[in-house]
Amino acid sequence: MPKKMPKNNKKALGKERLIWMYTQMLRIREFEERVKRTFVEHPGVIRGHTHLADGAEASIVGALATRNENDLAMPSYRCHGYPIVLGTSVKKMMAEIYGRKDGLCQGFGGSMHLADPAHHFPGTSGIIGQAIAHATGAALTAQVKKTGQVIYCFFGDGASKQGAFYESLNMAAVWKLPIVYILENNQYQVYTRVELEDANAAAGDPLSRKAQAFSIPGVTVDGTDPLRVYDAVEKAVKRARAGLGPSLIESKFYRFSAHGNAITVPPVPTQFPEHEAIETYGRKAEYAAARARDPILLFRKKLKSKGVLSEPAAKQIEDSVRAELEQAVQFALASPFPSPEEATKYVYA
Amino acid sequence: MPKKMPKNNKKALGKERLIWMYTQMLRIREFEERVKRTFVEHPGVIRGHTHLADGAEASIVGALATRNENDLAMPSYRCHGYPIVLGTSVKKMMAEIYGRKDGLCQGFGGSMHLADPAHHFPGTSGIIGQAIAHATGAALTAQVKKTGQVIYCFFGDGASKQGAFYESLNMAAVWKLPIVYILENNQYQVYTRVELEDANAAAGDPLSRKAQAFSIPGVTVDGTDPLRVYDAVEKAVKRARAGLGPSLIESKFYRFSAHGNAITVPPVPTQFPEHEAIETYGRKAEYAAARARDPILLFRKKLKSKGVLSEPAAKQIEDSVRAELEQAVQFALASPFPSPEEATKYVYA
Amino acid sequence: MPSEMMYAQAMATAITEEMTRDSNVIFYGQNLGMTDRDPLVRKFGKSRVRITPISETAEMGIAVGAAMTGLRPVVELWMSEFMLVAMGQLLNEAPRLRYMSGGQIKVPLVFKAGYGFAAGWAGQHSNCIYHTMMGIPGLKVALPSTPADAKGLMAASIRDDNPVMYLHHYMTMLGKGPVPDGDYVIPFGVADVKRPGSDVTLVATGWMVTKSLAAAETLAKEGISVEVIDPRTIAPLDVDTIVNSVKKTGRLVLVDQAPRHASVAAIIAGEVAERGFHHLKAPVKMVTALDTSIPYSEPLEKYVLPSEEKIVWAVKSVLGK
Amino acid sequence: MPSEMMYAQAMATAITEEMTRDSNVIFYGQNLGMTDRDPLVRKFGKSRVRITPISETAEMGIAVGAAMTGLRPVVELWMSEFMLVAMGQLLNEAPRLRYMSGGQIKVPLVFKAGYGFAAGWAGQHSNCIYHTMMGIPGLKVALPSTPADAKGLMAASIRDDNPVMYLHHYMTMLGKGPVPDGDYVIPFGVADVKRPGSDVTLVATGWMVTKSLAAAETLAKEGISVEVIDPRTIAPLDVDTIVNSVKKTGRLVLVDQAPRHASVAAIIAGEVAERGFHHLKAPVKMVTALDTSIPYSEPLEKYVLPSEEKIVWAVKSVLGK
Ligand SMILES: Cc1ncc(C[n+]2csc(CCOP(=O)(O)OP(=O)(O)O)c2C)c(N)n1
Ligand SMILES: Cc1ncc(C[n+]2csc(CCOP(=O)(O)OP(=O)(O)O)c2C)c(N)n1
Ligand SMILES: [Mg+2]
Ligand SMILES: [Mg+2]
Repeated sequence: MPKKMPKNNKKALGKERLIWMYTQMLRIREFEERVKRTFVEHPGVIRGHTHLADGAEASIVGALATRNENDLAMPSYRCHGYPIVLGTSVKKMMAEIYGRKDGLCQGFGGSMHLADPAHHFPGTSGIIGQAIAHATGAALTAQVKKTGQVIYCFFGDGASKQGAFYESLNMAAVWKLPIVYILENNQYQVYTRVELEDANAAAGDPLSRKAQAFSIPGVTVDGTDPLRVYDAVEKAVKRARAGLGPSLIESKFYRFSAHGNAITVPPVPTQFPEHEAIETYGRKAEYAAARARDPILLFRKKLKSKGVLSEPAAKQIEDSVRAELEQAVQFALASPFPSPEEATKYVYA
Repeated sequence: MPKKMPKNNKKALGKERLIWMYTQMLRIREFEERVKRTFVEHPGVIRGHTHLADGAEASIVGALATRNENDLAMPSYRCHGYPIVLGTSVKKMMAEIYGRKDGLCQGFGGSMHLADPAHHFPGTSGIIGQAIAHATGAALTAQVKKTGQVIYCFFGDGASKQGAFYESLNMAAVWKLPIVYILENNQYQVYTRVELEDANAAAGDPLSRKAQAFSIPGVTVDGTDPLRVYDAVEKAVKRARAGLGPSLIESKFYRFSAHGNAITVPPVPTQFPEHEAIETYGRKAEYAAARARDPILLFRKKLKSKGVLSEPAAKQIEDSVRAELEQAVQFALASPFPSPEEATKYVYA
Repeated sequence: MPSEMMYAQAMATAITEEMTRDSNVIFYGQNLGMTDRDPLVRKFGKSRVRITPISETAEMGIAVGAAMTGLRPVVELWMSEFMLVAMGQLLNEAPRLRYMSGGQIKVPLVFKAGYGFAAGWAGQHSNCIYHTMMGIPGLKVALPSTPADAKGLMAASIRDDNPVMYLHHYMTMLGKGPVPDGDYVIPFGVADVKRPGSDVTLVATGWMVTKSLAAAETLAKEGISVEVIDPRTIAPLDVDTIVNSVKKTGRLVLVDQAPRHASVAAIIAGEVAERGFHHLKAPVKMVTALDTSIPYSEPLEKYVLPSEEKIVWAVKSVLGK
Repeated sequence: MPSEMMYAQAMATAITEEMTRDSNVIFYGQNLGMTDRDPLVRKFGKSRVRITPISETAEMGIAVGAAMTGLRPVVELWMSEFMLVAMGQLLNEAPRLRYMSGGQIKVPLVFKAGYGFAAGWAGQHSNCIYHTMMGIPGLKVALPSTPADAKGLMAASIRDDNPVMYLHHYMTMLGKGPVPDGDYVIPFGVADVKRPGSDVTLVATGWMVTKSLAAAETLAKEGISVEVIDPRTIAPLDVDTIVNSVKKTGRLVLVDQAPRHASVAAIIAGEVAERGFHHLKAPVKMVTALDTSIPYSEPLEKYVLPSEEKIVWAVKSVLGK
């Protein structure tokens, strides 16, 4: 199973890279399935609030497939997908979400705060919009130090209504920072449908229109197709790397799980509720239609029809991904808890 | 001298209203001249930070000439111009700026925080962008209580880079609130030229393009001509009153004085420095060109050429305005200071 | 006639009752009133119950402007840390506008938010930030610990003509208790003796009241009588009741979920050092969170927060035991 | 060799020296470095010295991100209240990210802002909001009162690997004093005895140090010996030096420009009530601002703030005079 991203030699995406992309999408999906199953199989093992990336696979992988080795990814609290693609150990990720000593952050961060700077993933914030500014700051570092890096900044449709979004994009545009802003429009922020809270959406316009406020390119792309995302992001990355400044890409897809696990007070264990489309709005057809356009199914079909992926290869990839994540769960379950006194570490550098 | 705004009976602006507008522009200018002279004639009488509206007269008066009796004006700390037009006592205003007991706010607020709710001027904030949200809230009151009011929200080019601007306009657009946002682009925020800090300006685009982020109308208008401002604002007010929501109007003009009085530590008395165009950038020609397009001169010329204003009438208005403001200064100087123990009043309602 | 209800329900009841009583009260926030089926939307309509974007600065600033002009907004802000992105509206707009106007306007609004969610929410969602709201003249701050207080303080907050920060504790949301029916308003600035006692005065707020009462129960079995006082509002803060209790007991333990220098505990200790010094027979003792952010993993999180055991130990220590 | 210089100049000197020493240090903010003629721009170029829009959330958040990835930003924020619109970056981002990452990253940055401008700036520009920054594990806070401290603490702030809030006092900007040349770094958490004394311990920060020293001088003429301590940094706070002084004097006066419950005074009083109780011969006494916003008019403003007279009175009162 290819973990490290193969190089692209030709202009078009080669077979190896396509298989790699497909594999990463599967790994994200399987990771999130295992996180979700943990709530049922091991109640109480995951605490706090956990947000899943199922549905976002094509968007995440399509975007990150364009990157150079040193480029950074900086998303929000819904952060499981990206480090998987960047090469972070899924064992350590799962152990972190389980609050264990062997976790990526030794149990200090949890699901919302994965960080793996060694793999180009500096860390995340759980407060809406704030990390958009952090990513912009990382782009400032790249510019000042002339590292040649581009920063991939991911955030939600909801987050694009936070002042931090607007202030950051304006500054990035004025300073021509090397950053690509990827607005993941999954059409919901928790219970709220985007047209209830976004003026562009309420008017029937795409959210990428916000780019006009900064006189930068803004495009909307089908986020269920990794190749379309790839194309749009690649263009933006080139622009950024050439010193021409930021772009805004609205990637539209659908989140398959509920926003996060239900919020309860201990000892009542948390569980994942139904998706808000159904639970709050009773829109069963909408949800079914979105599931029918599962980016993994669509991409598998495309790769098969293009002759890139054979049935046995697909089966082999699936099996290895499943085994990898089974190992991750076992590793995490077996890992000890940090000892309490360690809590006072890491307050100051 | 007409203080109360005469009604407009015909579709076009009538003579009375035009004279009224001209008079208000003069009153604003004279008020600010007297404030500024106070720094020289009575050093130390005005404390803290004072911001003048000279240069903005056409924009302020053109906008407010469109209002209905109960509509509210809600600007920023650069707030002297508006209440003059709304009918606030210039005596009390001057006394407030001098920190006196007879001041509009009994000496509690000062230049940055004039408030006269009885004259549709609820109060201002000195923190950039925050009052844009307050004005939006006033529009919410108008909508919920169905008062028919429209809120006139004024703020600077600099303020349009504060998250509060963006968040407020989005909410006003989604809720279709009865508010008109007037972005007073005087091309400077303190020492900073707008193209150094605004992405639209840096790209050579108008700032009204920000309206695209909210799918609302956005126009740019010559803010040195009260009649153009009137037309643009009137259209936006009609839209707001019809329940169609907010508009963004960029009114372009030039501030004639420095941002505010120089900042010093007591006992060094404060003074007004040169305009930043000259002091910081050495752009003497720019400044001279702007002064040559003084909105008061331009409007006087227009009214005269239209036969609306005769030379004697102009002279008579000027004299009465001058006398009015002389009285205001004398009133303010003669007013006692509040007694110290009053300081603990008004903390809680 | 008191009914038995949950803390969360008690707050909701007060909001519904106040909205019924006064049509100027409106209620909005993120993720509420999404559909026409929502009970509050059904009762009060979409004009008075509104859903907002994730725009705390606008949400809070709009409340300020609405309050300046005649409404009485109640804003649901969910977790108090979310307000940090818009703290100017809470600390530097709402409480200052009336004063700066020389008393010409008032700003009656309620910002409602939860705090202290010590259930694995990690570094940015579990904090106690109430210290930031103290010493802000013009601002009132309520911190109810029981369902009855939750109702009575919510009613008081909505009826108050000043900006009020209403902070409810996430860990007490499902706790049940008797709640008076109908009009029930608890005045600001009046502490409540949650358990009378004679040996040691113990002051706590929110969830720490629950923990302190448990500790008091344990100590009672060892013959130690602890008076547990809940200030209920920290601005204004009822120092008199605390000093009077110390006059009786001579000993003071302060329990607080925040780190030491972000605690109400330290403020109260300071007040008593000035106003109750002569009554004190022993140094005051503070039981606060350790000086760390809140970690995710359960053993780490438990370690940094005050516990029943730490409280018991502190009470004994001020008694020299 | 110390040179005589102004407080404002001392800060600027430290920034220039640190930028010369370490090319990772960058400096930006509103209304600075407008043109190529600007001295800092000339020295360090437009990449390292930048002008920003009025976007505190982005300004501060960009600093956090830049610090996470290898720069050491110094951000000029002008007046500390302006930061309230972006307080989450200061209180809930910068100091938490390292901890949440389990120590994998560091966030070395300096937020610089002035405060306490008691010169007619009225309700929203003259406040002391440092209490909001205390008890935030991971965050350090410096409050220099003299030109020498201004330089030494700025150098320390820039070299520190943690987020630092550097608060300078507007009223002391033009004050002159001796400032050591070259490398001069004052460690965090070390209080400075600004004037030794034996009868009463007096603790103050910022401008209040100036006022307290004047009061001490007046009192000396009446034979009262006051020890004036300036903590210099309030996070970490050097409680030991204060308690040791109280051990000697037995009496404690705390002077603070903030309202009582927003003061460092109350926090220190609380600490001493716990750790210095047995040394105290009299109740502590706090001299703070009154519980009002800051009014514009001079007589009103004077009335609400601590003054030399109030300090003298407080010192005498703890001596029973
Ligand atoms: C400032 C702030 N306000 C509110 C929240 C609570 N919150 C957490 S996630 C979320 C929804 C975000 O929606 P979106 O940006 O669309 O991202 P998605 O979850 O859909 O990926 C909200 C409101 C928060 N974390 N921070
Ligand atoms: C949040 C905040 N940041 C900074 C300031 C300092 N400040 C006061 S006025 C001003 C410039 C505003 O410029 P603009 O909005 O263009 O209005 P103008 O003064 O030109 O009318 C600045 C930066 C402030 N008051 N509030
Ligand atoms: Mg979303
Ligand atoms: Mg301007």
